[in-house]
Amino acid sequence: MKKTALIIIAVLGILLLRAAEDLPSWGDPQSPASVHLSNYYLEESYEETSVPNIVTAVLADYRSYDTLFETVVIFCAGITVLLILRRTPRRWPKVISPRPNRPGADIILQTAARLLVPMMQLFALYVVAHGHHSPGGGFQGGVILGASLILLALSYDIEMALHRFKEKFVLLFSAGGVLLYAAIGLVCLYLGRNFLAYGAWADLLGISELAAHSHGMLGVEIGVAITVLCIMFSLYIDLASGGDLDEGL
Amino acid sequence: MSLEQHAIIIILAPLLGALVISLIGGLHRRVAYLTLVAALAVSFSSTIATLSQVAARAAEGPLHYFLGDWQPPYGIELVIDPLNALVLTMVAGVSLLVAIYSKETVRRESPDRLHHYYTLFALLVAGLLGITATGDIFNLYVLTEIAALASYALLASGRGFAYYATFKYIIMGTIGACFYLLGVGYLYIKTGTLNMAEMQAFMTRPALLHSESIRVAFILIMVGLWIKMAFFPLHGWLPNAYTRTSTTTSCLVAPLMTKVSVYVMIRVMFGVFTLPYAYHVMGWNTAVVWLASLAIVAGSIGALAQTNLKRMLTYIIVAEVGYMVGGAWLGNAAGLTGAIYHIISDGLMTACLFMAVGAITFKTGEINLEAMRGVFRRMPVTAAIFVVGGLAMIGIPPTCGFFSKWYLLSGGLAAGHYGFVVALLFSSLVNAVLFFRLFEIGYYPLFDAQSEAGQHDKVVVAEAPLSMLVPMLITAAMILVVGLYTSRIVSGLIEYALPAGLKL
Amino acid sequence: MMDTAPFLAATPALAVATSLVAVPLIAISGRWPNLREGWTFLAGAVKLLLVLSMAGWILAGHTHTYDLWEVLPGLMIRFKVDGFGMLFALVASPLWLITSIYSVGYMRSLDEHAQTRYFCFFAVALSATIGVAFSGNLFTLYLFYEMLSLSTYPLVTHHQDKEARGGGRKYLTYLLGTSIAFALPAMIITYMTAGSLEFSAAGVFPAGTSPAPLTTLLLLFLFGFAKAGIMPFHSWLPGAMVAPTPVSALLHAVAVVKVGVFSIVRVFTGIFGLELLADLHLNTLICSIAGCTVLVSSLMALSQDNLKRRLAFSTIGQLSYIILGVGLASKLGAQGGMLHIAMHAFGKITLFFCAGAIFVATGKKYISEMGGIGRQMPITMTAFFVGSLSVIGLPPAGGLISKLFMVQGALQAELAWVLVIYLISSLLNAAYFFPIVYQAFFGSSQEAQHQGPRQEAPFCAVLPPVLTATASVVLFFFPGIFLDFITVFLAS
Amino acid sequence: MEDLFNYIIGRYNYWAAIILLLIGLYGMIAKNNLLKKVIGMTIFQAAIILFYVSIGDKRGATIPILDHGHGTHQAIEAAAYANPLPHVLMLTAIVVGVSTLGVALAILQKIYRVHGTIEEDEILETIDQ
Repeated sequence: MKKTALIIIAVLGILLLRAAEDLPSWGDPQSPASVHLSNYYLEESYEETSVPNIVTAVLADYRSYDTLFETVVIFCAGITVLLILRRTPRRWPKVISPRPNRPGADIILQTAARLLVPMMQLFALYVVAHGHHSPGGGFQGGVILGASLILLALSYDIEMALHRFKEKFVLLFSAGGVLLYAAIGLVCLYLGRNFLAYGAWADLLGISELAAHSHGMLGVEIGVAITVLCIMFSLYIDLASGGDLDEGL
Repeated sequence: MSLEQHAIIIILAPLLGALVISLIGGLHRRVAYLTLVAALAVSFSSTIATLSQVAARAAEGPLHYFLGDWQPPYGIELVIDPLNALVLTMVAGVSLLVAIYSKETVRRESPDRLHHYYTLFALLVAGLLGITATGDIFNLYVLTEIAALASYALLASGRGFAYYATFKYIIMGTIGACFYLLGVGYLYIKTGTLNMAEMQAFMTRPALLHSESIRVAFILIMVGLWIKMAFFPLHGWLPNAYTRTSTTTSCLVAPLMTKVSVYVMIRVMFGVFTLPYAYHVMGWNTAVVWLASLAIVAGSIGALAQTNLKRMLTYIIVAEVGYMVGGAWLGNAAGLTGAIYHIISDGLMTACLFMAVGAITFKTGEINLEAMRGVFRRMPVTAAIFVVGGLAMIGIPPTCGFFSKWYLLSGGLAAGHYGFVVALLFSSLVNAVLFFRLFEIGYYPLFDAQSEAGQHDKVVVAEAPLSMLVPMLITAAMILVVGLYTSRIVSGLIEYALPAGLKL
Repeated sequence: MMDTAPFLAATPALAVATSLVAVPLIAISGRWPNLREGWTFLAGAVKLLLVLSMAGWILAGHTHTYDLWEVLPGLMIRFKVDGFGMLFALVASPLWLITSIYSVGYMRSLDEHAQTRYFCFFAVALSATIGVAFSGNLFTLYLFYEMLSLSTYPLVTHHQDKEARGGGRKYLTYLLGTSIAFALPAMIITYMTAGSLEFSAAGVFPAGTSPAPLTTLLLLFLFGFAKAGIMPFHSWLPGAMVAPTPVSALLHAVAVVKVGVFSIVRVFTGIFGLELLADLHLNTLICSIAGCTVLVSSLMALSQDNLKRRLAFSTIGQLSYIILGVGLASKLGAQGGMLHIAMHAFGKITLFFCAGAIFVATGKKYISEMGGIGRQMPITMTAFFVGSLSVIGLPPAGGLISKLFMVQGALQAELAWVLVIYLISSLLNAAYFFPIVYQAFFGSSQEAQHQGPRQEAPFCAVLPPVLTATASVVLFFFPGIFLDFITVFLAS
Repeated sequence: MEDLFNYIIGRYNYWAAIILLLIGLYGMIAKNNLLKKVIGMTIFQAAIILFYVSIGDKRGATIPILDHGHGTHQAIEAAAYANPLPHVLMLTAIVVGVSTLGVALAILQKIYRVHGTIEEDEILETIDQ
């Protein structure tokens, strides 16, 4: 196996090295990748979407369809892990006890986490909501939100975190986030435009088309954030406990 | 809904179906089942609508659907031409049938978490349909990953040894997908676009035509896809992964995944690269066709050695992938027509056989060749369906399997590639041996040591439930119908799907 | 020039479909054997009438074409009725009726299992046979050819025991294997080089096609249609004798093997064209291959003790006679070869019927046990005698006529050495048939315990051989019944 | 000599990506421990992400977020901003990578439960039995 692997990577390495000769050098402003689509986005996107963060504009508007499926990928992973690991009904009933003094419980850690979690969540909301003006967006915000819950689960235990955010809701919201995204697109479809053409929202909301694009993106980002939050949390609790949802790591 | 929206409905229906199932499917298993069937039925009817639309205007070029109303190349578009309209219809149709079929099997195989299973089922179909419909080379990657992730979960639902097989598949699948992604990266650097049509337009520039990095991109993408479609010698993961898993999953995954990968290969060869590029600049034709011939022979021999019915079928898939790749690389119209036609016909045949084997396993609880014992008496309808599928695999007219062989053989002969011709004939003969061995086991109930002549009259007919029989019957009927309508399919659709420069 | 035909345009398709329609009817009436066989007879009669309704039109020198369906662009499922097809259909459809009578007698006397399945597949096989007879192009012919291979498999393996399994395996391996490995590529190559698979007297190949690929193609076709039993692809035929006797009788004296020969003759006359064969001296090649088969199979027949196996080897030889005759590529030879399809069919089916009748009545399969049997079953053995006369080619049975034509054909084609083959093989034929007849009537049977009273098989099993034996004699005096169709066909 | 040096320095993003990629691929193929294969997989994916992101860079350009009030008044200088597209694409690839990693780990846990090991050769032994 090792020999085969060496041969394969040798062949691949030679191929890639040879190909690299042909590629534009690093940071070349004239490389085809940096002039064709890129310039269009840089020059026109603000005119067309009124969103200054061009990455967000491309992500959530020009290539919104991609991003929808990106969210679906996350959702899919969450369900996959659930399907593989979770076993219902539990084979043996769990003795539910608060276990405040379980070994490893650390009062400093828990207090710090208590303080940190709301700050994280607040910041995450900012990242989501301000994503089209500054670096940020649904994925980033969602991950921070998820991390706040994971922090809770790490410093206390999974049961405590689940007590705050029930698994039922985790599943509900993860599908709900994608659904929110898809629904925003579907309304456009319903209003006679193409799927995900946010301009259609203009009449509905009584705003200009440009603003509709911006609002559409915001809505979409919120949907993404919800899904990412839920799935990050779900992935953690399932993987950390092997699907048993007990104390975890 | 206006006519143009059908293109997106095809993909949205299973996607929304998946979301709805995961939201309310937990209430009752019937809700999950019915939602899935309804979603796929909507999707399928949309594919039919698109197919007829495309067929009506085949000469005028493909249908375009701009997502978010953004003009390509700035936005993503769906492009539906005769080629993928056909594949879409096949994928949506087969998955609908498998969904109907799955009622009893899923209930038995994954009783808990049933709605999660169905969610992933729908997502897999959405992914496959999306792959087929898209006109954007990066969007294709995203959808490939959805299909892949969903298929990992579905394949792992076989429990036990299925996990290891699935793990191998994850590793191989990720390598394949990453190669594809890397190839796309090279293409993007050199062209600056992600839209397939525009990329193809750029590809005629002499600077790109002989660029080393474009060549590497082509190699990477092809190898990536070959891993995904289990093309010899990169097929090692497939038999285990498809055998160990549950009946429903193998019925869904086996007919569709490899076929869609083959479609993507054809699409990339002629929709992103150009015909002269794929055939002449690369100059790989002979080598790839030889490899395909080897794939056919290896798959056939592998199938002969199996005692597990499902594993035998998976080796046949390996051989069939050789058919399609070989056909696509022969470099003439007949070969490519055969490859495209075989995507459709092999999808149907594989679905038919896997479903029939699934039904037999469902009733007997066995998966070895012995499960076939006396099946003609016990399950006459299932057995008849199995015979139709088997005859199609052998290539008996007028099943669709015959006509794909007809075109592939014509292509091989026209290209003067006799190795491929011999491999095709060899695999037909091997299939004949394989299937008639099974028919024979099913046909002779008397060889049991204990059972004597005359006792076979007492065998109780125990057919599979109706929810399994009906989709199987439809699939078997479609094998014949597609065979009989070959002329319309070829002259009405596939002919327009061939790249300019290749004409029948 | 063409008047409208005095029958429906779709008549050939209907004739093919008749017995297919009967299949579900037979299947659902499985519980009432009389009703079930009623369907069989009804379908047989309707089919015969449909075939006959076209006979006059064909004899008047017309042909009739009917396109059923376009399968591949430019390639139809096409039915075409001409003299040769008509000849074959006229042989097959009445013999189906007679065989059906015989089947009833045979199957019921032996109380065989799964009779419904048997009659169903019998009907499918007949459809396929008529389909081959009326095929308008090679593609349609191939379609029905494969259909016949598959539908006869359950018939051959009817007994579902170990022997049947072996025979069935061999049967399919040879028939399906050769048709996929040889005939299919040959057909595709033909389509690619000639652009057409339609039968036409002049052949489809454009003038100037180089002879080497043509020779290869010819060989591929010759061995691809292995139903014709050309050596070395003959051994399925004795193997298939495990089938119930009516199956052997109809399918292995008429339907299956004749379909093989018919297909090859169609390829000779319709795809290559006799002139091309003669011009390229391919007739020598064909004659040597077929001639070898004739001689070797006759020798092998001599050593068989199982009556049905002996008949099977005899069939192999006689089939090659036909190919030899047509392969001479002379007009008289072709006439003789085609006529021999009919003559041999009536003669050989008589012999099979008799073998089955003996088995039904006495349970004997081996020739060595049959001493003195003629005294027990005089009617059966008389029919047997007539049948063997026809196969050997002695008056007053039809076989002589076709042999005479073939001998003349050999002279016409200036291939005198073929005469020797005919001569030797006729002697061999006599050598393996006459001892049976002699033993049967005059043999001092060592198994005298069977010297009981007359012990004929049931009426249903005796009537058919008598009918076919009579037909053989009638054909000797009126060969025109079939010869006219051949004349019409060769004249076109 | 200087050319060669420029050539090597000018493309070092590619070299880094290629080396990482080969390391990852080697791990995926050659390692016996399944967890190491997974680690190889993440390195492999990271290499591709690096490769893409490096394409987006332009000399002298800043992040592709327009200053407020700037964009509306005067024409946007495309050269002043980095290419946004690779970032968008890689956001997707990162998500895909995370998802695949999660699924792989879940499967790995199951493998450990079924076979009692995550060493490939030992797993194969248990399957053979």
